[in-house]
Amino acid sequence: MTFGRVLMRHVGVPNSTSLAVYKADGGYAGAARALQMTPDDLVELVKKANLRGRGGAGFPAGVKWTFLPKDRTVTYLCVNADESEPPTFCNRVLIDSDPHLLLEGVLIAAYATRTTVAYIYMRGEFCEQFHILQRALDEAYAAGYFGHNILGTGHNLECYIHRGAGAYVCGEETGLIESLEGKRGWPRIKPPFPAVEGLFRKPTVVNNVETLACLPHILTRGLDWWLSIGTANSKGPKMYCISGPVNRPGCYEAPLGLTCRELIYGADFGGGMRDGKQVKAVFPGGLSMGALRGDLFPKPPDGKVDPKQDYDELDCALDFDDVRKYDLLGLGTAAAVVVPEDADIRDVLLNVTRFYAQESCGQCTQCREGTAWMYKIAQRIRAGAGRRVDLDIIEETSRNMGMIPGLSICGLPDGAAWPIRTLIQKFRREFEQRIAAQEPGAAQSLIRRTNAAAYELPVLHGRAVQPAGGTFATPLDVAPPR
Amino acid sequence: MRDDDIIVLKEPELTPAERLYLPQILDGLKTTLRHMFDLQRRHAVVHQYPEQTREDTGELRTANYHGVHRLNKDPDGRVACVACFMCSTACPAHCIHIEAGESPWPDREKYPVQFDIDELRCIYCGLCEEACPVDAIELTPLYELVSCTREELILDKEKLLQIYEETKGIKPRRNPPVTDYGLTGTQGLDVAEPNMKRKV
Amino acid sequence: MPKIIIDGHTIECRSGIPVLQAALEAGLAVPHYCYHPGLSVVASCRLCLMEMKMPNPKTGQMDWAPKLFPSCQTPVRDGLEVRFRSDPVRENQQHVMEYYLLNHPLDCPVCDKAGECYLQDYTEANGPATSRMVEDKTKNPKKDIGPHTLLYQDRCVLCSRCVRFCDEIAGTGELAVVGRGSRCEIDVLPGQPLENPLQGNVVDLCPVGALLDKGFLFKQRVWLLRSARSVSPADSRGQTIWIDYNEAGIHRIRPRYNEKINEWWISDEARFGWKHVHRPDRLRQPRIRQGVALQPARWEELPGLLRAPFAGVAACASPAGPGGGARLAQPPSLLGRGQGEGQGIGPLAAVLSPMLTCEEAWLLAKLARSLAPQATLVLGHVPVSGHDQTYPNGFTIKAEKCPNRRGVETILQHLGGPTASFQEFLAQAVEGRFRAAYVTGGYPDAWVTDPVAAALARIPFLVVHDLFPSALDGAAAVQIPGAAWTEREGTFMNCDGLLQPFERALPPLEGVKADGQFFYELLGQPGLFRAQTVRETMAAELPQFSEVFIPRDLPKRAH
Amino acid sequence: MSWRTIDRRTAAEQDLGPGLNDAVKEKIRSFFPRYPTKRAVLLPALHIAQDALGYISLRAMRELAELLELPPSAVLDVVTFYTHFWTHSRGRKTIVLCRSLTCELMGGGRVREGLEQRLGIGEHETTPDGQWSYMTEECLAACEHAPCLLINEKLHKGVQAEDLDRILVDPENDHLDMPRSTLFDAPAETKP
Repeated sequence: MTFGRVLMRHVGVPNSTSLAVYKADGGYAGAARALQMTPDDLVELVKKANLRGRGGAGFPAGVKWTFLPKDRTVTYLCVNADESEPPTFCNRVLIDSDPHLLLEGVLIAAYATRTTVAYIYMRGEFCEQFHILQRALDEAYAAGYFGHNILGTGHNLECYIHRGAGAYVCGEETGLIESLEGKRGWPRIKPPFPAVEGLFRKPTVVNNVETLACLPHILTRGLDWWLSIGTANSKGPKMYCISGPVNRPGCYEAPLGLTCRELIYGADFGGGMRDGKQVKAVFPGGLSMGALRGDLFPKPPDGKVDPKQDYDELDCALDFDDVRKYDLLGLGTAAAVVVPEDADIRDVLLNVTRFYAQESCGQCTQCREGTAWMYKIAQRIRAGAGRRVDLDIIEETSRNMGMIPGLSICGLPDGAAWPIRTLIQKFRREFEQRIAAQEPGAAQSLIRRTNAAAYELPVLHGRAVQPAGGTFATPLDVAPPR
Repeated sequence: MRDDDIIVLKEPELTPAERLYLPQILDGLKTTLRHMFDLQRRHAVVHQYPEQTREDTGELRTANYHGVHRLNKDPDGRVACVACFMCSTACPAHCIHIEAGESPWPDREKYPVQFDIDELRCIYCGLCEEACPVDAIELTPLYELVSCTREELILDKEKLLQIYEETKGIKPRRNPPVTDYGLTGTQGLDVAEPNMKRKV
Repeated sequence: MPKIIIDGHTIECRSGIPVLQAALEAGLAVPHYCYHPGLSVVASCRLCLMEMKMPNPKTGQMDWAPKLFPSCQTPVRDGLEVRFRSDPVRENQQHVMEYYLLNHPLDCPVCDKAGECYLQDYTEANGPATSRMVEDKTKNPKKDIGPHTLLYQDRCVLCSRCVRFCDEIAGTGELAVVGRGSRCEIDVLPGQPLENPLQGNVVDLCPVGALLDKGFLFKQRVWLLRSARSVSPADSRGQTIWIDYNEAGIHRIRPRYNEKINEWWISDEARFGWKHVHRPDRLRQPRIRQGVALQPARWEELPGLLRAPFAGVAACASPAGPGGGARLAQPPSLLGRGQGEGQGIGPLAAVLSPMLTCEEAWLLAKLARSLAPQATLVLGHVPVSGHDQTYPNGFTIKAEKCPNRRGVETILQHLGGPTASFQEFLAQAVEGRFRAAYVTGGYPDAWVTDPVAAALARIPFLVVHDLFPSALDGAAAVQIPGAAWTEREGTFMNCDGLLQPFERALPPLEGVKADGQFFYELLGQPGLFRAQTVRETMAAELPQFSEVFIPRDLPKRAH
Repeated sequence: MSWRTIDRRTAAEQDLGPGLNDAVKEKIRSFFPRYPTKRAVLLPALHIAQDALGYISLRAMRELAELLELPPSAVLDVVTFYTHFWTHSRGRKTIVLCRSLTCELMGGGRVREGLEQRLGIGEHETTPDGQWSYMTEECLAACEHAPCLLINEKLHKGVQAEDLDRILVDPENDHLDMPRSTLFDAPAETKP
């Protein structure tokens, strides 16, 4: 493969965080070029490049910029460096090795959107990265790339780093804005959208780190270079992360459209599974986007293979469109975590549900109560007191939350529902096997004594749910508490 | 006097057939005649009370007889009533008077400071029993309700609890106290710590 | 006026309101928690979701959008078509209700909110009958968050109304949401309790029984209460209230929506300003002085007892000559103390308390003037404490702590003749210019200061009409028990001249006659005192009284 | 009330904890020009306060509220929302353990058990000698090195349960001051 790394070209280069090294390699040339264009031309260029946001939703950055009102006086640029999606670490790698690339992107985006104040919202867990970026910023200020009258163009830009303090939901753009304003990171209701009324009630652009890091390359290498990379609708290079029990976990840059199998087994990428294990499942876009079946799908007991269900899904191309064919929510952060064959699927479910129960912000009812309920159920299933009806309940609950059906303010519950739902759907057979194999009496201690009747009531009023079946044929003999 | 204090009642209109009163009379006569000619059952209608009680004849169904009330106790021996006023709301004869207060116990909030039932006003319909969410008020099979004064038959909380002690052998408490926590019994003590220390 | 279509019915609504408000005002029972018309919209309960017609991006036709929209966040616009009666909407309501009840304790029997609880009502209407959660519920501690308020955290549904109220209306922000996700709680910073002068409203705002009033705690079940439309006498703004009472007396006071004055809120003064009604030391019987002591008298003999001395005093003052002092019920010595008669000031005075209703003040003034055309009419003591307090959204608590100063003033102005302020009256009384006076009180707090008592003691024939015993008892020739405002009906004119009627909640205390009825009898009018009738006669002379302001009645749950 | 209720109306003097000194307040004030509102300084201010005191005490919350012209509850609100802030005192060294899916798959659970066993404390607790506290985070964004943990601000990569003995006694732990920029560095004299 002859693809040259651009976003990650400084990974492993000694002293790459310094301005000198960055400039020696043609750094800030893109910014210089951008500052000679008019902001409107710049926006037009980015629109043509079809630079889709790398944060997860894949919304074109250029289009986002055009939503800003024409008669605005103050605009804010927020850089979303709150990379909280589990197994994602490409922003960390980028800041670790090439902070000036991000800063140059900030400069270009700020110029294009006529912004004079930019805030880099960085998650609280990034400790070293914060210091690296702060040093780089100090250097860039000293070199005149930030501050007053940048490079003599008359454009001003102040850039501040704002540290978060451990909240996944602050990666949502309005949650980030609220957090920046010094409030709890509860996402705002939309409309108004941030482009109209965002930070401090002024027009605001929120862009991801990786999105901004692409900007200098579009400017220096040109539109044609950019459009030559990737698939039809997904242009440009992308940083893929792979973690879990593979031989070479890490962050790799590739054109959009890399398949999941390549990412795991490719010699340039994951390098295959450790100890020759097989893949049970992959979460290819961060947890939130859902799970893919691995090589090892649960075999039906009678040995008959159902072509609709029993196939592995590793050929899913990781771009903005193909993932949907595999029932994933989207590309997400393109950070894959591999679940090996010897992992218990109930552990995976428990971990995923716990994450969302922990990180739900508590604003919308469905998400606040639903995620906590799913976690409670997952705990019970893990403890060996699961029922088959629990799988139905979890699946139904996961359908009743999220922004897509209009039931929540932000997209976090969608992200919570998808992995849980795909896990239950794609690995239902394994769950059922686990449930069938568990101790029959285990449930007694874990089921609320006062609500024994609910154990036998799988039907929500007005809605048919699959018959309970369950693990236990007879009702529990529940003794009253003494 | 407010206008909505006045309740206008209207006498029901009788149809011409009802005005005859004959069907009703015949209906009543039917019962009389049936008893007159049903020789086999005649002895069962009359008891020689008080020489012969219904306990003696074995006809008293203790499980659902509507006799004097009692107030049940929870497993800790405290009054099970949570002073929710459901019984007095349901009571068609308005014979239950409750005054609620803060309970002196750490695991419960509300309890009846005063609980009076006017047994003379009561019509023994059992709606109070139906209404009670914690099964604290129950009707016992006691039916010999006598006293020298009317005041004595306004039973207070102590008296009603005493009746429970007397009758729990004849009629056990119907449902164990397993409603949601906080209402009865010793549940609810394992309250979580306040949020300040519990951030996990 | 935009027209929107809800479930196929065209509804005309006020512009600028959300669809939810329009639906509620049209009488639709749309469930909701977080929405309140007086607070900002957060759209977080997700219970009021609806379906909406949107242009289909593919065909361009108007079509039902595939997702739901929060109706509290969608403003009405002409031609908008929405529906609440559809399967997705109902399903969502069912699911949300199930979520709400997952961790909500089923302790309705001991919950004071039961009976007016949104959660109960919505569950009954929309919710599933059983919970499918078989794990233990999350239990949260109860918190004592202020002098008047308790927080039952595990009943909380996190609608954040109380938090928004403290931020936006009271502006003090004592309450906050703490924690995250399902571990969210409402709390105050320890040591900074909820004690702003509007805090009682959070209890009304709470749609469930999470925030409770300590004064009402465990006292009554709400379905045993009746409500009377009333006006608070706590300050001169005339906040409209509901008095919740039953045969045992008043139990609480709630705000009554009033678009012109207090909107959805009332001050704590108004909320807790009823305790004096049930004070045990209320006067319960008219008494007249016989010898040194006041002796019980019958109501029936009072009109005769009073009219005669007043008429006598009036006659004394007239140039025509000596009055019928001999006909007085009182020992002449008692009367004889009064000496001087001022120029232009009648020796008879009627002190009209600003606690009286307009009708009562009118009757009393008429009575005084009918007995003595030169009778001095005095506006009674106007209690003032502190300064007016205005809150961020414009809610004002007035410093003037009486309901009807302006009403009495209007009547006095209209009637003309000798009038005086209370201070002037006191000064003249000290000079001994009055030989008889009818003094009305009715204040919730003690109002007779030493100077007042000393001045009034100079009046030979003093009639005191008040709620409580006071320092005037020693000087009074006749003491008449008054009825509290809850036991009367009438109108108050607030500080801005708005005339608001209120109804009677309780019968007067045993042995007490309502003030208006007593004045009626004093005037020799037959029949029962009805405020409306009196007001109509007043309106013939005073056009200000021809119209009263009655706030809009909103459907249940439309606030 | 004899049933169990937590009294929030008062806070005992000894529960208020330490307050902020003038240097810390001055540091916080230096952030005011960065943002158009004072409220926006809250998050940096909390970082500074936590650097100075080790945790956010009730007194610090009150003082921050006064400094930023906020209602005191607003500070409590923010402090409790973010997992980074401690509302009770903690040990000199804080271990932040990652429990994301990758770390758990790679043996994070055993690390956690080992840690709890060695230190004898649960999450958000402190060892009796005041040296160690530990908490878990959902993801430390170092998944390629899973399982990983932070000691103060130093990241330890690829930690297995067996490595804990070595890591915990590492003398370097005691002077784990990162080369801080001037941003969140609390003034030196206030360091505990």
